[in-house]
Amino acid sequence: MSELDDFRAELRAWLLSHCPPSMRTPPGDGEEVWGGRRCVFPSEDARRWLLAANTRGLTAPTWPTEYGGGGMSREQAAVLAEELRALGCRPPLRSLGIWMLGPVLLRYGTEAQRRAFLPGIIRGETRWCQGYSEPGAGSDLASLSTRAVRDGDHYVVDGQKTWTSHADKADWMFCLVRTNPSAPKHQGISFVLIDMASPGITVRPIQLISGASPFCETFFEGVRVPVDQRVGDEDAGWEIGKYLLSHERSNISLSRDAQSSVEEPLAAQARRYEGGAPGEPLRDASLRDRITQVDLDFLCNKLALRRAAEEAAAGRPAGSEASMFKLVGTEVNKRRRELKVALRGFAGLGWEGEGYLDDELTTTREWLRSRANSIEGGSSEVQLNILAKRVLGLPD
Amino acid sequence: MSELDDFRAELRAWLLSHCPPSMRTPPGDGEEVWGGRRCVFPSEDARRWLLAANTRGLTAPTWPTEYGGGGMSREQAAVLAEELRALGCRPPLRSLGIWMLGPVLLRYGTEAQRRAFLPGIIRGETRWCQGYSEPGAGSDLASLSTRAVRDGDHYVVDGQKTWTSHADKADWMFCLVRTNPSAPKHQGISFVLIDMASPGITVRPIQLISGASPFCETFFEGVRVPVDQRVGDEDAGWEIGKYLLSHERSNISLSRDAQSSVEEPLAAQARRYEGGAPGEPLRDASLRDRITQVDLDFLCNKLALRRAAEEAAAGRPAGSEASMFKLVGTEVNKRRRELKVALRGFAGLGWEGEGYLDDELTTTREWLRSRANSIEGGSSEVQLNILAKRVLGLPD
Amino acid sequence: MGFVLSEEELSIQATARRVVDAHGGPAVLRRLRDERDPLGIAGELWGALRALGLVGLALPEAEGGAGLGLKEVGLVAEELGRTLSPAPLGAHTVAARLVARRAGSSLARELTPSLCDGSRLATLAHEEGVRHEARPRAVTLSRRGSGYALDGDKSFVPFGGAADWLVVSAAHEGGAALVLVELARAEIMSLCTIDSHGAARARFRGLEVAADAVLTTDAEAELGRALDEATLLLTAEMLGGAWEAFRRTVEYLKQRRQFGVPIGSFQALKHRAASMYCDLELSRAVVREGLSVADGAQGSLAELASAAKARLSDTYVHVTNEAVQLHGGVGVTDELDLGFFMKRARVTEQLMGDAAFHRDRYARLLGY
Amino acid sequence: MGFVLSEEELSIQATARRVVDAHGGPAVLRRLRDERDPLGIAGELWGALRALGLVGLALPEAEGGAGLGLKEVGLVAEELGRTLSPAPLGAHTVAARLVARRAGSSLARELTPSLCDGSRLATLAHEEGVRHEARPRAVTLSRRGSGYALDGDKSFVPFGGAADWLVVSAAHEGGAALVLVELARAEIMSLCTIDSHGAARARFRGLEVAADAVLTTDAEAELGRALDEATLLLTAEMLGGAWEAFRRTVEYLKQRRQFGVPIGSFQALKHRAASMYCDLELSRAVVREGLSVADGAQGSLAELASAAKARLSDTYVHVTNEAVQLHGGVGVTDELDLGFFMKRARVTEQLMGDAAFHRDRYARLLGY
Repeated sequence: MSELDDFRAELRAWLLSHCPPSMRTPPGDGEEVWGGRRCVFPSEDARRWLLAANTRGLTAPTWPTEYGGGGMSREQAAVLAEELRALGCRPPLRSLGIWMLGPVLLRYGTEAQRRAFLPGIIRGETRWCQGYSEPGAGSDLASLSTRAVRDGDHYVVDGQKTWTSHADKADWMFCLVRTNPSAPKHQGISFVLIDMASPGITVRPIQLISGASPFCETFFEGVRVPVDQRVGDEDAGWEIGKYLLSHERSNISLSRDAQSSVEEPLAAQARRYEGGAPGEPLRDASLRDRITQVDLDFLCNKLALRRAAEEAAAGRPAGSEASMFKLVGTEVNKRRRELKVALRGFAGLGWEGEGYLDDELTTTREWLRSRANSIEGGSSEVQLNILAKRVLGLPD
Repeated sequence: MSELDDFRAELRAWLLSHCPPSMRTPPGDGEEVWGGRRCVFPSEDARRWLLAANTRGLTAPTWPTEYGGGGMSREQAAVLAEELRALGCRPPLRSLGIWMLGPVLLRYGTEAQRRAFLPGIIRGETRWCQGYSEPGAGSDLASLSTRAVRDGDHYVVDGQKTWTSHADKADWMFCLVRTNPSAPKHQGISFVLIDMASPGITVRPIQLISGASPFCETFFEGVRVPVDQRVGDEDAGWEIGKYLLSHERSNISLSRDAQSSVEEPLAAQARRYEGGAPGEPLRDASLRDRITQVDLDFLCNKLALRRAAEEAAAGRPAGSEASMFKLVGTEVNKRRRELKVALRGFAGLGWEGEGYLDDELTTTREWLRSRANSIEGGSSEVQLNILAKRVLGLPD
Repeated sequence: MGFVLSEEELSIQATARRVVDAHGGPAVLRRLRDERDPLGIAGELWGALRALGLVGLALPEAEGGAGLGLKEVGLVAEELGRTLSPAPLGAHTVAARLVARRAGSSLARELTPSLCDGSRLATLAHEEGVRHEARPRAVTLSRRGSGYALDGDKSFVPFGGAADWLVVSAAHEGGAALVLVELARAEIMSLCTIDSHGAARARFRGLEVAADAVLTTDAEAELGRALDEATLLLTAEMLGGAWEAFRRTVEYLKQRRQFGVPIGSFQALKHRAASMYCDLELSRAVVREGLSVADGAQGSLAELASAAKARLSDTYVHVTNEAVQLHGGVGVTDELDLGFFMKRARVTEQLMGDAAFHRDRYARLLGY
Repeated sequence: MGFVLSEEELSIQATARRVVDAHGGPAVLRRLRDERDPLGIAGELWGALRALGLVGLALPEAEGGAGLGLKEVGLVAEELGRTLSPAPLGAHTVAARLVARRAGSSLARELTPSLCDGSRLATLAHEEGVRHEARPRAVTLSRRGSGYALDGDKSFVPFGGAADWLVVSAAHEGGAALVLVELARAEIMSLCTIDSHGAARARFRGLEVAADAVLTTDAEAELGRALDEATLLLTAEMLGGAWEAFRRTVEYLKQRRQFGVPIGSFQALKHRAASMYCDLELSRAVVREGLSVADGAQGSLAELASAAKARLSDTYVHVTNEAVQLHGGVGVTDELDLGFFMKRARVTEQLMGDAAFHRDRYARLLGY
């Protein structure tokens, strides 16, 4: 263990000298760094921190150094995570490229593709978006109809993607397209990488019930994509797409949990509106009971998450838990946000303008936004189907 | 209207002189008269009242006098119902024969069958039971497998019926049997009448989670049934069976409603256990809210039932409401009975023996019995299927 | 026979449906929102309703109203709810009925005809703080000289920016009073709410009130009745909205295809839809019954109003939540109108007391 | 790492499973019911558990127990719940721990070894009236001469007919006391309850109690802890029962065919089953965590006990209700064992406080 201790000591010293003090505070709204050609850093320190991190491959600590990764062992990466947390360092970079596409390229990509794309992803020079959903293909993702027709050493892509987060800010898109319309639906799909600067691409932001959103619709009209930007074999993209999705699902449920645990307790929020001394029961007995129910469901979900993590760490992963946590996490979160609005009474009904506190308007918008949580990334209904089939073994 | 007024006056006078005073009180447990060869009348007055009623066909007021019915018009029958209610007369007879089989014979039976069976039904001399459900055919009734094989002018019946109410007390059974095993399942069924005294019939009572029950299993081994006891054509029994079922469904939801409206209010029951003065809020806020929810659901259901009745009376029946009332009625009833047990706390946990009041034991047994309400007569799931299809027009 | 609509009622319903479809609807609401309209009222529609005499349905015939009942107003309110058309029908009806009954006040006598024909608009200013309460506390009426002074804040006045007159409830000497205040004399802050329906705060700072403008200083029974009426008209609007969100959802279930079949063929979704249908049918029964009782049919107005609001608060929220979820991704886009139903459901849930408030009240009315 | 079972824990679980399957199960329960057995205990199973040392798992090693924790007892309790085997494991463990801790009482010192090996059976007599409360009221302990007198009724003593000794909670001078009473000295009425598990009422009429039999007259903290322990062991049993009712239901959904297909292929039923699965997984997490905290892991015992009981009361009732409904007609027959799970769920829901009691308590513990 002494080698790992040495590593930890050296790393800590390095972090203390290279991570600017301003980068050791929690990031505010819009202060996260997502990289890309058009990246606007929130501060000079943020830019310096990313550059420093890149010298040691900290954005992708376990990836090979030949692509710019950190080349660390799992144990070393765990130490890195602990030290970053201990020192309160901000993540130097957030990136779909690292979370989702990178693992796909490492597993399914050609050596040329890895050399072409991984360094830019790791250093935060290229920003990626995901082209999966289509208007006619929601829960039934495999029914997608964006076509890619072979024309020499290019594909010509026509169709429409929707729910593309930050398509308007991304440099590249990883994308599922139909290369064989006559094959069964799962067998005619390919996984391709598309430069968002290609002629024929139009991006339109989507307005949600909660207001502006990072989601976009992306239209393809005769977009030419070199064949060597296809990952894996032609018509064999479905498996790759699913592999990538498994990463998305766990990200959603975990981020939800982390986010809610730092919030002001619901009861304290309720007391701000109805008064009364701390320690006394809330006056509105019905509201109080609803709060307790959500608090308890949240607690039980947290314990179940911890249990799953401990079992996994002990080498006894139960499997298929991602669906459960996605389902329960988003449903509890919806109820929690509904309750946050309800406990504000009339003060929870504002859309904008004067007469409402910023906190009230934010709470209301977040409630509206949370309605999508149980739809995006596999709806609650899809998760129930998965659980019934894979965990309970119920017949189709 | 004067003719109807005369009828009313004459009828009232007749009832006053022919309905014994003891028959003008609500019947106690076990005091209902179901007729049949083995009928044991609860009192001599009950027997006299039935005999008197038979002289005017009051048990089947609108049926033709040639079979022993009352031969009344719809208006006259309505007057009869009003007068019976006004004077508090007990029904002289309760009878599946009248409620279910009679309408079938009047619509589908031969003249010979009507003459053979209706008089005994009307006078309460023969008691009928229903042979529909089978162990393998619950919600999917049409998959029944009790076979009837033609042998000359008889059928030979083999198989098993279940959930037969009072099969042990009935003289005859109306029964669905499979006469053509190779036809599609709805097209190989016949409707037959079986004498329960026939050799080869064994009846075994069913014990429920609530204890003893009127339900029985009925086993048929080589039971010979004359072909002229078949109603309607061979293999055409499914339509007849469904026609009969439509009567059963409306009976269940209406009787539920009538029954609960005379009960002591839940809040008053709760107060007996937790004390406190009438008018004060119940101390247990959570119990109080559950009571209110059930009370309100019960109220809304009652209003919806009244609305449906008024619309029907005005000649604008909405149709398909039977499924809704069966569903909502039984579900609300289940919650109500659960609550009745819950509000008794430890006093609601008794099965028998000392330490519990009779009322407590009855409440607990009735709760257990009520679990079957949402299963029998078409389960809640079946009602939801029917509503989705027939009312909402959702595709199969 | 209160449940069966008469020929006259059916004709009012048909007229309302036609007018509301022609001049109202979510498109109007969307425009009000995008233009940040401070009044939050579908002006053209309101004009059309006035022209057809649908504004004074339950106001006295002698003063220019139609002399009908709240049940008729409820039928129009259902149509407003169905189309999410912001129009102060309920608020105006209830406020105007309070004014019209006051033969003792010359101001009230003078105002009544213009309220009956809708040339002047009134609304009830009652809600204070963040939650509905039965009695006013924050706004007080006190004697000053030969008249009175009005003080305090009303937190949520429906169509408070668009009205000409406010009927303000106020605490007064241990009881309650109802006071007529011309809008121009109050400090008004228009609120921009999620449902884009008009709403405002009103502040009174020592506002001088003439004795003639005080409708009553013994208002408890009358205010209670007015709140029950307003509650029931609100539930009628909610009923219309909930049915429409449900209807659109069933339609979508039939048309949207996934995995090669309409999603309405999935049994889990069918069962959820069928449950909602039952819920809505029961909701309709209690709302219609409540309005009949308000018009004089046998029964307790207070009990029915609470029964209806408790149910509709839950039902409208539940049905719109389900509607959005069952629509999947498009359900949460602003492009679809569905989100507006969800937002309106949330506002109406709080107005006049939420489900918990009314269940508690119902239990108290029944003595437990 | 409290959630991952150790090798030793897995071995206890396996042993318990084997013994319980061999000597317990619904058939035993059915026999107790049909013979109207007043003790309501699976005697043979209890003997086998004793023989294997599973009765004193969480009792001190020095006195003949195994010196392990409540988490281990919980694993055995889950197995009892799974097989609906009536055995006083939880009641005895908690009562015996109270006795074993009392080195000051010679009676307690003398009893402890026999409680640790299970040759004598103890239970906690706490419940009064029709609902669980945290503090005793109806039963009082008062000073009389050099000793004490015990008065009042305990309404529901688990395995009260089968026990040799009762640990009775009693109100005493504004606080609470814990008193050892030999069963033969109390008036006992065995109850015939729906779940056919042993239960009794106990009446004390001026019962003379020697000072040595009073475990403590300052019992509030200790009683609170004992109730939390008993609550958590009860939830472990409930967890086992709920999972088993669920498992049987999933099995039935796979086997039962209607309309030519297994009914488990109907999506509405699938979704209901999958929801229950999530509910049960969360239930397992909170019960196991609670028992770990009882054994010393970081956290608030009271909060976790209430969290677990609130959840399991709802979950066990919900799952058994659904199990019966999804089994259809056979679900309500006595022939199937399922009804026993439903009945036991209803009893355990009330014991030690129902969901509403524990949600209220949880909120109070968190200061709201």
